[in-house]
Amino acid sequence: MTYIKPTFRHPALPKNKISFAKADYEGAISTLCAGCGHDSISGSIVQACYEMSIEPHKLAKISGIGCSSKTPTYFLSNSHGFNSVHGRMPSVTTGANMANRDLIYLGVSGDGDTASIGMGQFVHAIRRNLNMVYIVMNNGCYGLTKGQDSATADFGSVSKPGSVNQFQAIDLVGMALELNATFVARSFSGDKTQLIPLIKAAMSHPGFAFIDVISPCVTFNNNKGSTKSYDFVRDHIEATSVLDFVPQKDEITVSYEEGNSATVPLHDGSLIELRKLSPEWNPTDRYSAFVRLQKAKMKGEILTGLLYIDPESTELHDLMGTTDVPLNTLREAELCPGNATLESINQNFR
Amino acid sequence: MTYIKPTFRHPALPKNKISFAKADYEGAISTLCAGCGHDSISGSIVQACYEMSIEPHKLAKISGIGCSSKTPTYFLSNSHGFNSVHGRMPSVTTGANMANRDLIYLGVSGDGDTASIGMGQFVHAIRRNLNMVYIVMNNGCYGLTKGQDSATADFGSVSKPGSVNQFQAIDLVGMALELNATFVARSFSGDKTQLIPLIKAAMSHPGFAFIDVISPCVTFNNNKGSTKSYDFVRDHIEATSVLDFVPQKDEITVSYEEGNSATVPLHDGSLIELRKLSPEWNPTDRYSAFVRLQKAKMKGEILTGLLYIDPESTELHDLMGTTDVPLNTLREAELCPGNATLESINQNFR
Amino acid sequence: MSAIVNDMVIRFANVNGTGSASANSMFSKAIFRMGLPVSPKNIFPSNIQGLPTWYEVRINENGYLGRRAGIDVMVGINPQSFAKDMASVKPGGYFVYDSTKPLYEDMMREDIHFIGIPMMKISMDFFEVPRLQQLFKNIIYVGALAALLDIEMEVIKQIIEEQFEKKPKLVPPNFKALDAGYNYAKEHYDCPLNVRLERRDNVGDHILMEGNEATALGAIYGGATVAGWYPITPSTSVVKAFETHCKKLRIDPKTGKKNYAIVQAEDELAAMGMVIGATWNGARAFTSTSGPGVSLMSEFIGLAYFAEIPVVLVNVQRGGPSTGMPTRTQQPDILSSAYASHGDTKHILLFPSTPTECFEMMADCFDLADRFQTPVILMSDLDLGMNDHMTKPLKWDDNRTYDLGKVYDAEDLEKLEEYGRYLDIDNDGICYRTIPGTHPTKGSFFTRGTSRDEYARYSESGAVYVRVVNRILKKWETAKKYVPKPQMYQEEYKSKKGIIFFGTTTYAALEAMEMFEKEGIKLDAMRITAFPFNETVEDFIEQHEEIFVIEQNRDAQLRSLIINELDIIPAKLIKAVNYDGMPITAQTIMDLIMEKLSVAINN
Amino acid sequence: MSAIVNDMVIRFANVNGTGSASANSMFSKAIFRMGLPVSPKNIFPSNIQGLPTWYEVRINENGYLGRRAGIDVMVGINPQSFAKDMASVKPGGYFVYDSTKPLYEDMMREDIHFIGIPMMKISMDFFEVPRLQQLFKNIIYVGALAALLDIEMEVIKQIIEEQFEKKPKLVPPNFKALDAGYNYAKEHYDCPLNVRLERRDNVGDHILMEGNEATALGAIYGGATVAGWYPITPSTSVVKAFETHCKKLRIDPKTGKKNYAIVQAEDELAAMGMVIGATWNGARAFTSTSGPGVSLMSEFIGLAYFAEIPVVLVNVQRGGPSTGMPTRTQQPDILSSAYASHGDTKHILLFPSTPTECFEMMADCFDLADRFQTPVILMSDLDLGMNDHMTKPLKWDDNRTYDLGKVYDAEDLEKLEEYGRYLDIDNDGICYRTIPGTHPTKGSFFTRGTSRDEYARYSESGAVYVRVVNRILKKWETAKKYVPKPQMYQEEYKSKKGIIFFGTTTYAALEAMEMFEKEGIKLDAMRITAFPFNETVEDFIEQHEEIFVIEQNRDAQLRSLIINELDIIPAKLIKAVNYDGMPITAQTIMDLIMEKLSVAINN
Ligand SMILES: Cc1ncc(C[n+]2csc(CCOP(=O)(O)OP(=O)(O)O)c2C)c(N)n1
Ligand SMILES: Cc1ncc(C[n+]2csc(CCOP(=O)(O)OP(=O)(O)O)c2C)c(N)n1
Ligand code: SF4
Ligand code: SF4
Ligand SMILES: [Mg+2]
Ligand SMILES: [Mg+2]
Repeated sequence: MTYIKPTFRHPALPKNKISFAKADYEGAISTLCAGCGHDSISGSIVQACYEMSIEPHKLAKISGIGCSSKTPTYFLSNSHGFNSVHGRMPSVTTGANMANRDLIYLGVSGDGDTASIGMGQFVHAIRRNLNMVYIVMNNGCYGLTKGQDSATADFGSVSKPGSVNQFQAIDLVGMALELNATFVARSFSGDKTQLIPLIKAAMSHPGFAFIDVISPCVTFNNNKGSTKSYDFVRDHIEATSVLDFVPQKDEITVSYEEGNSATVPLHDGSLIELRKLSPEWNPTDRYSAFVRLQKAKMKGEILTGLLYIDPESTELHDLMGTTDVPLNTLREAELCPGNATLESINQNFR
Repeated sequence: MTYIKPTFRHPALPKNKISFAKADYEGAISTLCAGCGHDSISGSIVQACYEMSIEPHKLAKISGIGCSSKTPTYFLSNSHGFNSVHGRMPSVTTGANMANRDLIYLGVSGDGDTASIGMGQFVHAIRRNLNMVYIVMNNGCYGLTKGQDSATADFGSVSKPGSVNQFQAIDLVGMALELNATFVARSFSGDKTQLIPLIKAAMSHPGFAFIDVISPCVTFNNNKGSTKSYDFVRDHIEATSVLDFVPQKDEITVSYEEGNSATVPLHDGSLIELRKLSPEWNPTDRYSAFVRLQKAKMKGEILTGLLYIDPESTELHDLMGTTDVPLNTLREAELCPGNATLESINQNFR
Repeated sequence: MSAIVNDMVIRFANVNGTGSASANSMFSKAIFRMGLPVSPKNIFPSNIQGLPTWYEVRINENGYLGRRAGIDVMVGINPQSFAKDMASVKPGGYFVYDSTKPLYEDMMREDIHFIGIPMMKISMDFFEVPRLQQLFKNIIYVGALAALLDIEMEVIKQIIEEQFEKKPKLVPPNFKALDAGYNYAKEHYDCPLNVRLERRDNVGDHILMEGNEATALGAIYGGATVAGWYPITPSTSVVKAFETHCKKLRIDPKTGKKNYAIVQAEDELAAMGMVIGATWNGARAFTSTSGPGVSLMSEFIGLAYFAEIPVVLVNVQRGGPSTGMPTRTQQPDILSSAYASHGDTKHILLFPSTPTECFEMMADCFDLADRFQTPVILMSDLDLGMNDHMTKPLKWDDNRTYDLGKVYDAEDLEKLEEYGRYLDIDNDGICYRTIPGTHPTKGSFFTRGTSRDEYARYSESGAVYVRVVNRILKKWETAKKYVPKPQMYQEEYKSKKGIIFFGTTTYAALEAMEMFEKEGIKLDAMRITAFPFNETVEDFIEQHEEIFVIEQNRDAQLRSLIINELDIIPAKLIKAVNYDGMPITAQTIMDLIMEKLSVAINN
Repeated sequence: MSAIVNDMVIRFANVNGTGSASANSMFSKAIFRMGLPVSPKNIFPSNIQGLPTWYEVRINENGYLGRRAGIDVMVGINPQSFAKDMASVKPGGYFVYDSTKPLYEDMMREDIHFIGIPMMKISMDFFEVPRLQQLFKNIIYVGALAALLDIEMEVIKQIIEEQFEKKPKLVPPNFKALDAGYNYAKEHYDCPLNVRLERRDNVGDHILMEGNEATALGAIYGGATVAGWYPITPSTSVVKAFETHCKKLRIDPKTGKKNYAIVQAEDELAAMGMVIGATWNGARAFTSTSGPGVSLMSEFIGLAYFAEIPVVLVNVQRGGPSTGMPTRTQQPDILSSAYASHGDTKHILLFPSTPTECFEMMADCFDLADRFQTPVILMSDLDLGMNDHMTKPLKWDDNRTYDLGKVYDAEDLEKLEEYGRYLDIDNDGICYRTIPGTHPTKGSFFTRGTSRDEYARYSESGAVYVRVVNRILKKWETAKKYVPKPQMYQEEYKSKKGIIFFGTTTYAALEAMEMFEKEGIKLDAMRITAFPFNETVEDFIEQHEEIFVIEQNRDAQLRSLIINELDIIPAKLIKAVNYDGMPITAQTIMDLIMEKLSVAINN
């Protein structure tokens, strides 16, 4: 069931640089449970795209299967969307990206979708440094199939029916770091101030930009004892930094104290401004990110923020040497070598 | 084609504690390329099992598909073996282990089999701390399909036809550590002195024991420029330690200098004796193993040896609370609740 | 108009996630306890909370258990779907609704009766916490319906008492809500309505159970100790029920430890891999999934077929293809299950049509899988698996032992000269396997998905390959004698025309048979219960000239399977298919067949 | 005994990994350049080095290109397989071997000729490095065969010169080895043998090419820009050849960058996902795999079918089920490809029988996939894909444009009132799609594997679902007119009996037809080239009373497909199957059919 919102827009609504109102970035009315963390993330996506003045048709949103994977219906209705099959969003996104390197690819997945059935594809999209934003809406459970533990459920976390998880959690951020991802972040659905600039930075990053967003499932995993409940997460969160995203050509408005601040220039001319909250960590040094993350884990902290970024990131097309023009625009003239060439090929087989 | 070796054994051959000769642990004649690293690993497996006096029928050998996955035919012909499908050895082993917790499960895989198609199953076997030995015969390429790069091929490594790999390697040892594996080791097919005690220790470890064995493919990936060639590996190897495995009830014979040595007692009473080669590292401290591994990577060293072991490891059956008796020995008496019970169940549905 | 007694369809239109499910099933159970056959169907969205969901109950004292179109009483609790719900009531029927807020006049139909019960208002009068107001609203409408339809209050109260046996504090407020609804209806309406209920003794010792629950019990009784699975609607509740019952029935009394192991796999491929590993290693194991899972398992299913490893797979079918209609029912995976995997393969299928059969056939699956060392698939569906069905009580013959098939133990091996895993010693295509760990020096062999000879040695010889795959085909022939026989519905054939059906089509088909009978049309009937098809199936087809094959899929897949496997003249088998995702009705069958009855009806 | 000229089978028994492949194909090429039809087959183990491997060449001046049993000349280079190799020579045939070491006397047969050439010894006399001794040994036997069979030395030398065009230093040692072998044979044996060759002009402008290479070229000419793949025998060389040719033909002349993207996926599921993503996004994309890969892709294939996304999949079939006989040929995936995935699905299949057709049909696949927005599978096999075949030269009509099917561009969308992705505007079941990025505010839609309405909105309505799946079936009907027509081998029917075949069975079938002709048995013949089957196929079957369906699988899967889809009386279609993994021979076909010719031969 899809609810269509009225499309009438009040003319006086504020517009962004390309004359779109925020409403132009919204989607159909959500059918998720009232209060679901995923809806907040959708909201942050809408806000980030609006503020970034993204042309909606220049973005493709792709997902797997799950409550989280439904969200692309609930944002950016002017963008093409693809709700594929369970766990396979990364490969579909890879193909889409191969066909047209000029769009922004926003992949949305769940912790079941990514950390279980989709683990292989997740790992290999990272390995290829596919140019995409990969958001996991991480609730530690399988929402759509009614609350089973997922592989990101923490050891010792208590489920709603009361069972205690016996397995070690898969930390997707730790994995991404280990796998040499070029942009690794974690955030919380309840923290839009942090999440919105992260999404913007991710969209500007040329390569695989991963954001693991903890997103409580209010229906199945928000109980006492759950380590993915809203309250638990809020109480255990620890940020690496306060950050701002400064788009290409914008003036720098924030300014942090010397010493604690860092500016990371991105490929497209935009900047990430960071006020560091933990001194030994450096966002462009993978080793320090590793150490910071391991220490946070040992302390039982949920480390959020931008953990690591490689400002020199080279994305898959450039690794492969693909032409600059989107492949899907090439036609007979560029693609078909013609019969004369074929005749000379034949000659090699006589 | 399987070659059957003559089964006649000379009566004067040395025997192990359970009166088996080393030949009793061998398999059919290998059909791998002459000089293939995998054959050396088979040799180490044979030696380890012989020395450990393992009853061959108490071990099951399971593999996927690939040159590496063929090896179980070439060792332990008195053990049941299962050459399953590509990338799925871990799930088959999980099922087998569920059915009978009393056997030793030796899983053999390749880097293609594990790091590509089998990535998801590898990760989840670790997460469950499945009681098995997991050996990857890692040659950085797909041997059986004629030499394509695998996902463990290093960035910049040159293939035989001369192409240079553009992707970051997946470091299976790094992943295993990140995923909280309870026994993580790396070795080299050419280093039997190191590999044999590692295999023994792995078989004694109650839980997931991972050994990534670099194993040059002499036919497709032993060329200059390859970082998985015999010469390159030999020149870049760096060991964490020199180690010995002391089986349960055996006397301790090796003794290392104070300070640099460590003794790790295993669950079954056996011991691992280590002479540490890098001081900051402690084999039972995951964080120090992390740091040591990251530093080795930054230096371009191939770190080998036992990297990490959790002596408190609790394997899957114990996490789940399975009965001590192998499930495959239970029969009607234990399994079938009988008609009277069924009648009372019916009553709940009226 | 005289009263219509014990023959109605009542539909509840709710919002999902509001706790209505438990009130609704209480309603069905009460009627069942009044000795009346009921047949409830959940029509639910693929979502967790806030969308329209329906619960439709057919009550029929003659025991017609198939779905029937036409709604006599609609309990419309969901404003989102009011318009649609109102439109679906039969002329002369009733629309029972929450009159706390008035209905829009212009929505109302002239030709049906409106019965307003201020459910929310009553609830708010009695209860303070919003969550409880919401919950008890459901009980209030059950109370009102008790008055309107003449359901025995004591029966409902008893059910409430049983339900809250462990939380007795909850009984009084439930009673209060129930009474409030009852009283309100009694006071404001002429009770009972023209459509009403009366106690009968028409359910015998039957039970009311979901197929998935019965399947799970079948797995327990059948001796399964290992389950690997991955959640997917509508199969999730199979393993869930298996676990629930195992926790009661399968705990070692001495140690308190588990005589079973359930692993939630990372995906369906892994789930199937676990089953294969476990059965190879001598345990009974199963997995349960739906269409997408079967597709994902198909490489592994081929391995099990060719390497000859027992596998029990439950396919609770749903609307396909792809993600399709995940919360609707169909029988669309017949071909993809029968021939799952590349290469020349065929798999044993069993088709239960009641929860009782789910129980029995599930237990049989393990015997068949072990005997034939091959995959066996239990073909259930969403309707059967996730809806309550009135069904015969489950029974177990305490003298029954597990047929573990041909397995050599240590003693057998000791006696053997030479063991060959794939020797066809008994000339029935089935060979002797050994379980790892059996004997220190004898009987070990190498299992593989490649071609191999009689001694399990890898082989690339064409002759060896042909020998092996032909033997596997021989095993298939043998299986025909072992799988359940089709069910016949006549002592002897009385017509040249017949119908074939299977699974959840059964009740509607049997009801349609009676409808035909009334029209003077005689048809013979056969229910397929298994693939491969045995001689009885062949005989039925041979003895009839025109046979309608009733299925709940678009492409008439069972018909294809029959034609292909039995070399039947296709013209003889006529498609009669319904595939809109709703359980098929007798009337639909009637219409489909009447339209196609090509020749004048004789005899 | 008079000489047998230009009609022989010669088999090379080598050890794999010893460089014999290149010498052997040089041998075939030389004969081909002498104007003689050749048909070489690789019979290789699933292993890399050290095991027996065979290369069998049939030479026949009449152009019979199917395999033929019976070996006239065996070049036995591999001591491991001597015994077996010797046994397989026809009485009166020749066994050419390396006489550096003597043969065991007791192995030798009386009824064949032994020709010892001290290959290794000669090689060691000329070359020092062991690796070179090994390599040139192969050239030495080619030289010897040139003398023994009368192959023109200039032709071989020219091939060598071409081969080492870029390493001219290697030409003289090759010549030296060649001459050495030639001279030795000339000096020691009565050359040529009774079985020998003579130049003819019987190959026209044909080429000698592997099917996989032609398929790859078809992908290039067909406009594929994206390939996602995973290695698997026997399909690996498709993408390998695609890459090799792309490197030459698809580099942007200005920038030197690639007008294509090839991703080696992590597995087959991902490979198919990449194709789906790329075609959804408006590029032409394909993947190539074999049976196990198709099984793994089946969930995704169902998504493409139901969400209506073009997909081109090459299935280079091999011996199944499971890992089966990975280096042997079969046609065993007909059913699993046609009906891949759960739910009601059907997929377009094309059946090439020559490399030329691989090329043409592969290019057609892209047009068909785009036009019908559905998966299209090119059904090749190991024999076709990995062996050289004499085949018509590849041709491309330079006026041909790509049929991208129904796609709205920005201009179209600008004109539209309202866009509905799944509206059947033209009443042919095919709807208009849009490519992401086309228009800022119009034409975007949501693609999903669930049921949805004409405007691509998620729907759980049964009526909507039925409308959608029926329209997809209408598309299928439309497709019947677009897929390649079957090939007929007679102007008009001349018999009541016929044969049907497809793919690599073709040459053997045509040869068998001539054999029947000689026996006075007339048969009509039809070659199936595509699924769905169109009217011509139906007509052929209707016009004949008894039809043999020749296939290389156990279960007669094409026959099943025909019966099922065309409602044919099964008895009319008679199975004629061979499935030992070796390419079928005319004699086998003859034997299979003769055995079953049930009624006296008329007309
Ligand atoms: C192949 C397949 N298996 C199983 C399912 C059933 N399924 C739907 S969503 C889901 C899990 C979703 O969990 P997650 O990705 O964490 O998303 P959430 O609902 O928690 O946001 C599963 C198992 C499916 N759709 N397809
Ligand atoms: C489903 C499937 N896909 C592809 C293949 C083909 N295949 C066989 S072995 C192999 C790769 C083996 O590589 P690796 O695991 O590294 O083993 P190695 O041969 O290098 O020891 C592949 C892709 C297969 N057998 N099954
Ligand atoms: S079930 Fe959980 S994840 Fe799904 S919509 Fe509801 S709150 Fe969100
Ligand atoms: S190809 Fe490589 S991995 Fe395979 S057997 Fe030969 S050397 Fe070993
Ligand atoms: Mg989740
Ligand atoms: Mg490898």
